[in-house]
Amino acid sequence: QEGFTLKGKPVIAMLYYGPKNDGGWTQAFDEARVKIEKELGQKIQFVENITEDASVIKPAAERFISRGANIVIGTAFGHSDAFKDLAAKHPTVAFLNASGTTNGPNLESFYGRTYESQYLCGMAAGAASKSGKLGFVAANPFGVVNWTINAFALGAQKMNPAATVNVIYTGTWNDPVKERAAASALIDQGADVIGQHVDSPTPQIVAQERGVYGTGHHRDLRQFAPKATLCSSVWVWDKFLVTELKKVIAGGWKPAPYGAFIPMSAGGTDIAGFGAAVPADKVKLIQAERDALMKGKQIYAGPLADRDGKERVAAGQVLSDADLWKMDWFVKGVTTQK
Amino acid sequence: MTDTVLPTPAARRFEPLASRRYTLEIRQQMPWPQQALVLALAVLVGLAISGAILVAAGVPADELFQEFVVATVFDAQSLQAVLFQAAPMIMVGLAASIAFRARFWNLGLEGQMFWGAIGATAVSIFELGPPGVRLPLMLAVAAGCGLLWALGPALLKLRLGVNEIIATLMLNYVAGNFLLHLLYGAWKDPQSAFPHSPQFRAFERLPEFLGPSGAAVALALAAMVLAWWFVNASRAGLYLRFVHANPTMADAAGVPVARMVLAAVLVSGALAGVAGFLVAAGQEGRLTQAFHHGYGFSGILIAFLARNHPVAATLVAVLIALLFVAGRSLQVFYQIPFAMVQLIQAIVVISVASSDFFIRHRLRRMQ
Amino acid sequence: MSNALALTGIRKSFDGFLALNDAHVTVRWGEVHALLGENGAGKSSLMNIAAGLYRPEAGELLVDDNPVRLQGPRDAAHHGIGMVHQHFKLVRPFTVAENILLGLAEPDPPQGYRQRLAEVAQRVRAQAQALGFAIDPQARVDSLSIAEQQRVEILKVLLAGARILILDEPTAVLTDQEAANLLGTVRALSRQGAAVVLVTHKMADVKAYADRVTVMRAGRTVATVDPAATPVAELVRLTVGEGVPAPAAQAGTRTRGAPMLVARGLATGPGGAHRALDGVDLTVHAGEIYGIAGVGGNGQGELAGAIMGLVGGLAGELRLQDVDLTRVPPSARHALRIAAIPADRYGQALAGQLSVAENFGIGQVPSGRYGPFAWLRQRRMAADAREAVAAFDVLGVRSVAQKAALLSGGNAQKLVIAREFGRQPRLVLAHSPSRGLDVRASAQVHARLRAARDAGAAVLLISEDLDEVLALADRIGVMARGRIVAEFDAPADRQSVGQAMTHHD
Amino acid sequence: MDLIGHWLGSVPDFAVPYALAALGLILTERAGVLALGAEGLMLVGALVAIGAQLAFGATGISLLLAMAAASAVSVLFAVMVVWLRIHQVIAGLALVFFCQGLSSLLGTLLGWTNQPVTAQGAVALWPLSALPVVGGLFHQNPVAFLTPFIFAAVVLFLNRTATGLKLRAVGENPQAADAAGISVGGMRFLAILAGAALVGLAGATISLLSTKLWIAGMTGGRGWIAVGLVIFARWSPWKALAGAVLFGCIEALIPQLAAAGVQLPQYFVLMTPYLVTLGVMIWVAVGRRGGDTSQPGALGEPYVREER
Ligand SMILES: Nc1ncnc2c1ncn2[C@@H]1O[C@H](COP(=O)(O)OP(=O)(O)OP(=O)(O)O)[C@@H](O)[C@H]1O
Ligand SMILES: Nc1ncnc2c1ncn2[C@@H]1O[C@H](COP(=O)(O)OP(=O)(O)OP(=O)(O)O)[C@@H](O)[C@H]1O
Ligand SMILES: [Mg+2]
Ligand SMILES: [Mg+2]
Repeated sequence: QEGFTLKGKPVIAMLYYGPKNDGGWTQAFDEARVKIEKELGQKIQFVENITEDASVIKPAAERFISRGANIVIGTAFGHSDAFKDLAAKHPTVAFLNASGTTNGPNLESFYGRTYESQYLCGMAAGAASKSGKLGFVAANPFGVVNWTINAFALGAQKMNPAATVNVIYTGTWNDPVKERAAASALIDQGADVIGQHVDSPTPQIVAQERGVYGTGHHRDLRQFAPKATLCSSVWVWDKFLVTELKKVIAGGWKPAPYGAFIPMSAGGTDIAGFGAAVPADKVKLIQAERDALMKGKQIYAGPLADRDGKERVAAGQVLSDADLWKMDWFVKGVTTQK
Repeated sequence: MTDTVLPTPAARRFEPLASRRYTLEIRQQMPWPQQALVLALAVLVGLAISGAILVAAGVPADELFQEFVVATVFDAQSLQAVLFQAAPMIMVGLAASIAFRARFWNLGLEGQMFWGAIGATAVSIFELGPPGVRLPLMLAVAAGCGLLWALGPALLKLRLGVNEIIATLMLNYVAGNFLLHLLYGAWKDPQSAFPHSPQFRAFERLPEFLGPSGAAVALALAAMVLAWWFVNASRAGLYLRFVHANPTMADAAGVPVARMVLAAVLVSGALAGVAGFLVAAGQEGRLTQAFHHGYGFSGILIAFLARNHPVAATLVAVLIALLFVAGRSLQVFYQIPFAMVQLIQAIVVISVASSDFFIRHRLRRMQ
Repeated sequence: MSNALALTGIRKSFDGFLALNDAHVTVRWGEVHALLGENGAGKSSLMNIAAGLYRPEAGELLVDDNPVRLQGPRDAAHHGIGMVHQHFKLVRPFTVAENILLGLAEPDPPQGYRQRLAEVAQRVRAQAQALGFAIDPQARVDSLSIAEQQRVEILKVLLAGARILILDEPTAVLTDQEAANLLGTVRALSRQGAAVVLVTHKMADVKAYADRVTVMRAGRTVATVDPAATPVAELVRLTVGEGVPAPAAQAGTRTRGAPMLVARGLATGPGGAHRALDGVDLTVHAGEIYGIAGVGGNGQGELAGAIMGLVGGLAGELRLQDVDLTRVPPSARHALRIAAIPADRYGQALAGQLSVAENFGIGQVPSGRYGPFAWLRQRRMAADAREAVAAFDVLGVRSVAQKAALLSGGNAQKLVIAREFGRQPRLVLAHSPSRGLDVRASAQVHARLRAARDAGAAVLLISEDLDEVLALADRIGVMARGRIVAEFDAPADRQSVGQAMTHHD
Repeated sequence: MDLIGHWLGSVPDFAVPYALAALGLILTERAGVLALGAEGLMLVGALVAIGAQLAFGATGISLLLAMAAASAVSVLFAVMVVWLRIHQVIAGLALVFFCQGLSSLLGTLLGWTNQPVTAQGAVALWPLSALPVVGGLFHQNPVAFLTPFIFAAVVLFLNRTATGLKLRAVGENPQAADAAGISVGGMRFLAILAGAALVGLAGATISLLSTKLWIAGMTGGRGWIAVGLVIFARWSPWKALAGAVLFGCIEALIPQLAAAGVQLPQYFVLMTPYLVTLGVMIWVAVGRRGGDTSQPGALGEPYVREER
């Protein structure tokens, strides 16, 4: 049989990047784990705080493997190199890694197309905004963050073509103090909806305090700001992982050569919850757009130019995955730092 | 002299006051085997407290020993992991020891590590030198970058008396942000567009040598020997002992105090730079943000526990790495929260630090 | 009259070293009781026990014939015991009033802080006046001279209500006049009924002021005698045992060599009202001891520092033959064969935490005697140190690997001399070389200085102890306000030198 | 103008925790104890404030409990440095490790992590809050308004009370203090506990009044900056306050400039607070503008009576 087949019964282990209750990225995985356990009818071991550091990743994975784990799931791009080494060293073990960059016969990276869900968030934000000025609190400037910003802007501009997005990078993934300052400053400058791609719910909390709106990331953030949060871009890892794990268990698993880049239709991401601030007719529009995305509508479809007017996607073309990962340009209406 | 200057003796009731029964006495010296014994006992006490906490947290008591000792020390795989972890720890431990010997609180080890890693990566990115000498060149540049990053605070302290604790601490944040600037900017991996540098080529990584971390450990041991020579065998070592014990006297006795402080700090910075090189070229194979261990503070602890002695620092570094790895393995199998592991490590450190009390003092019963 | 303070059968050890062993002293109300003894005899330790600072391992403490146990200085104060320590216990950045307030009990109806401080200041002034001196209660302690600080200590003790006063070597740092004032005051206090313990090395003080004297040796009290009825020679015999050191030979006029050390208009820092050195002119010739007398704090420390290369920014001229010393770093001093015995033994001459061998060897390390830079020949250093320890009679060295801090004062001084005199010095700088040393140790140090002179070195002796200068120097310069204000040839008249020290310009 | 107003208004959020933490450290260090544990104690304060708020919902009580908790944890440090006389730098680092572990463990076990709370919000000090430009300064959380008074109280305590005098004496010259009958250990113990309470309050203002939620390690190195501020301020409370405000101004300016669309290289901007601190230190050193408040004479030195 071609492809990868497990030798014995499946024993699954997950390496969490952060603590399981971090309220964001890792918690989304922990919630998915519970669902997967139910679906597959078996327990999944996990370990927290496996930072992006080879001297931490390898011993943890080795430990699991030495005690029988044959499916190991990582949860950080910084796990990629270590997983590549581990996969070569343990050809009988299946490796999966979220937001990873490495792949192989027994290693598959996967990530969700967060721009789809953030696009819908942008639509909600554009619909709720009175000033047309949106703010966005982001962590660090690179492809996966930049594409959420652009999609957010494109979504907003779908509802309000004049909408602009003002972005502040905090330089860290999880610093509530900096995120608060950033969100406040954006609101001070007139933003009335705050989007975010950082780990803590702080921007939503600030939005609620200041009487404006926001859209969340990672998980449904209405819990933190029921009045302010319009909707959230959320991970639905269980949908993808259950399918993929079943394939692995069934045998003959063939990891995607360039990794699984999951569209909304296959899991990955989605949006959750609509706050009251989005009028019903706008909600309908957004739902329609979501259905279109499910059917394969492309967001980064040409013609698309960046904010300096340079053409980035020609008419009739779709931005390639490789270009997506490298995205370092912004669409019209987006302001960022250098 | 005119009036009475003495107070009139008041009617005082003299009664024996209850007395504290113990007094602290300073020990001048304790022979080192005895010191080692006290330290070992302290480690045991710390582990016992930790064990109790773990048992309370649900780890079966009978498996604790198995997990902590057998599975860590007597398992080749784990031992590898310990050494893998230990090499940079040894480096920072040595770096801290040497700076502290000159009474220079180098809290900037992390910044110097960042710069070491950055320097090594620059050599790889700009493809300096032929492949054959690439790796040694990376090592040298890493040492040089760490050294230069330490030069600033050293000069500020010597020339202007700027407190080195703040200077080095603040420069850590500067170096950290500069690292991010590179990783999210010019040095972003063009292949994956993720914030780490392009992967080093095979000849730019530490080769396998008696296992994956052999080369790093060999380097660390070489650094230990060098440090030992510097602080114990060379004239510089004697000078440093005088600088540490009494800088004024050292100056009067003809010891080049300022030069010795400068030399010690620069060596410290260079060693930290090499630690950064070990992380980049030994562990990660590229420049990443993987400096999550709080290496700086580990370095300080190691130096303290080792009394700034290079050989002892090496042993302590290995011990701490062992504690790290053992803690990880508990986490893996009993789903112990990571915070618990952190707490346990703190408890062991506190208990070892407290043992110092018994090395330096004696409690004596008084009459 | 009842006994004020009695210590009986006191034992005390430090880390296995028995400092006091069965010590007995009884002090009566109304007397000045002197405590004599060699360095390390245990005088300070015994008195620290009386002051509640140290705790005895055995023995009893009686106040007014009642046994007491002291938990700390507060208890001691409660029983009317106050001690002026050998090393002052003052908070230097605080004012006089603040320092005194620290030791006072809270007033019974509580008072405002400012009010208390004002009251203390008032009492300080009154008490000082009663004792015959003036002190500014608002002055910061670190701006006061040593003598003034001493007075603050005494005021502190008195204002805290002490009736049993313990003074540990109070005159070691005072000039004759200051010492006489202080001791006069103390005796007057005793005449008013106080009990005074006076710890001292000076036989003359004992003879002049003490009513009784207890002698200590090696942790034991060996005798209590009436000083008036006991000749000095007998007191000396009691303190140091048999083998009394020969009395110092009086210095005479002798032929001196060429000028060795020359200072012309030597001054510190930029001009101004208070320059530590303000135009020092002096010449020290080979083969002579030039003694500098003067009240402490008149620039002696800076002069020594200038010669050792520790003071920067000097104006004027300072030469050793034809070498300009103002430009010579301390590290070159050894090559010029300048030997220095600084006043602050553990601050500038020794590293207490390092071994005897290292403290000895450091002198010759830069010259390469102990191997090249890359390799220190520690065994050779230890061997040399052992030899020097024997040659210079440094006692109490169990091994040259032991910490220098464990040496007694006199022996630490001998170690410094052993290192500094190792290479036939051309110039010897000795600053208060026998401060705090007992008779035997000072005699040995003085003999070394004379020997150096006789071997042709120029010796600059700076001392606040006029007796020492008079006994050793071939010529005497009196230093005041940063310059040499008078010069005398030996033998000089004590009276006129003393005059020059206090009355100048 | 608008930018300046918003900027000034957001300064206290940054400056107050630094100021309070630095003040707590000064209180401890004036007694001669080198306190490096601020980062850990702030975490404890931050956690307990949130926990107490979840339990009782009264901001004042939560702040007090946070202070008490930080004091309670600092007993460990006090025992280490006062009784066991462990090297104070090491004891401080150990305390930070311990608090990091403890706070994130309790946060997890008690379920306080990522739990939003409602607490006393910002209060406007009318009519000052209505002033143009500087109005924002008077629309702050209550602790921000209290901070100058806390500073004044501590300064008064140190300089105008007998206990303050004793505390400083212990820090300057423990031998002298002991001979004067002051319990050196006792005084240091109290100074550690009192200082820790202020540091805990600093942590609590971050979690309870600013972010309104707890996550592990949320103080993000701010305790270390407070440690730096103390040295920077040469142990003078008012200078520490000035330093905290300076730091707060820079940190607050960064997002305001970004939001205003000023194009700056962002990671270099993030370096500025640290570079400015260093710059001011150098400036002070070059001009010897240190003034006379300076390092306590016995800072970092353990005291034992019979040692010499
Ligand atoms: N703490 C100690 N432990 C062991 N031995 C000691 C200790 N202190 C002193 N000694 C020994 O006791 C002997 C006598 O020392 P002594 O200390 O006389 O000092 P001292 O004259 O009081 O010093 P100083 O004049 O500087 O006060 C020395 O040989 C020394 O080695
Ligand atoms: N705190 C201490 N720790 C260790 N050893 C001590 C201590 N205090 C005194 N000693 C030792 O005890 C012995 C007696 O010392 P003490 O200071 O009482 O002598 P002393 O008679 O006052 O001498 P001096 O004339 O030099 O002042 C010395 O050997 C000294 O080294
Ligand atoms: Mg003595
Ligand atoms: Mg004495």
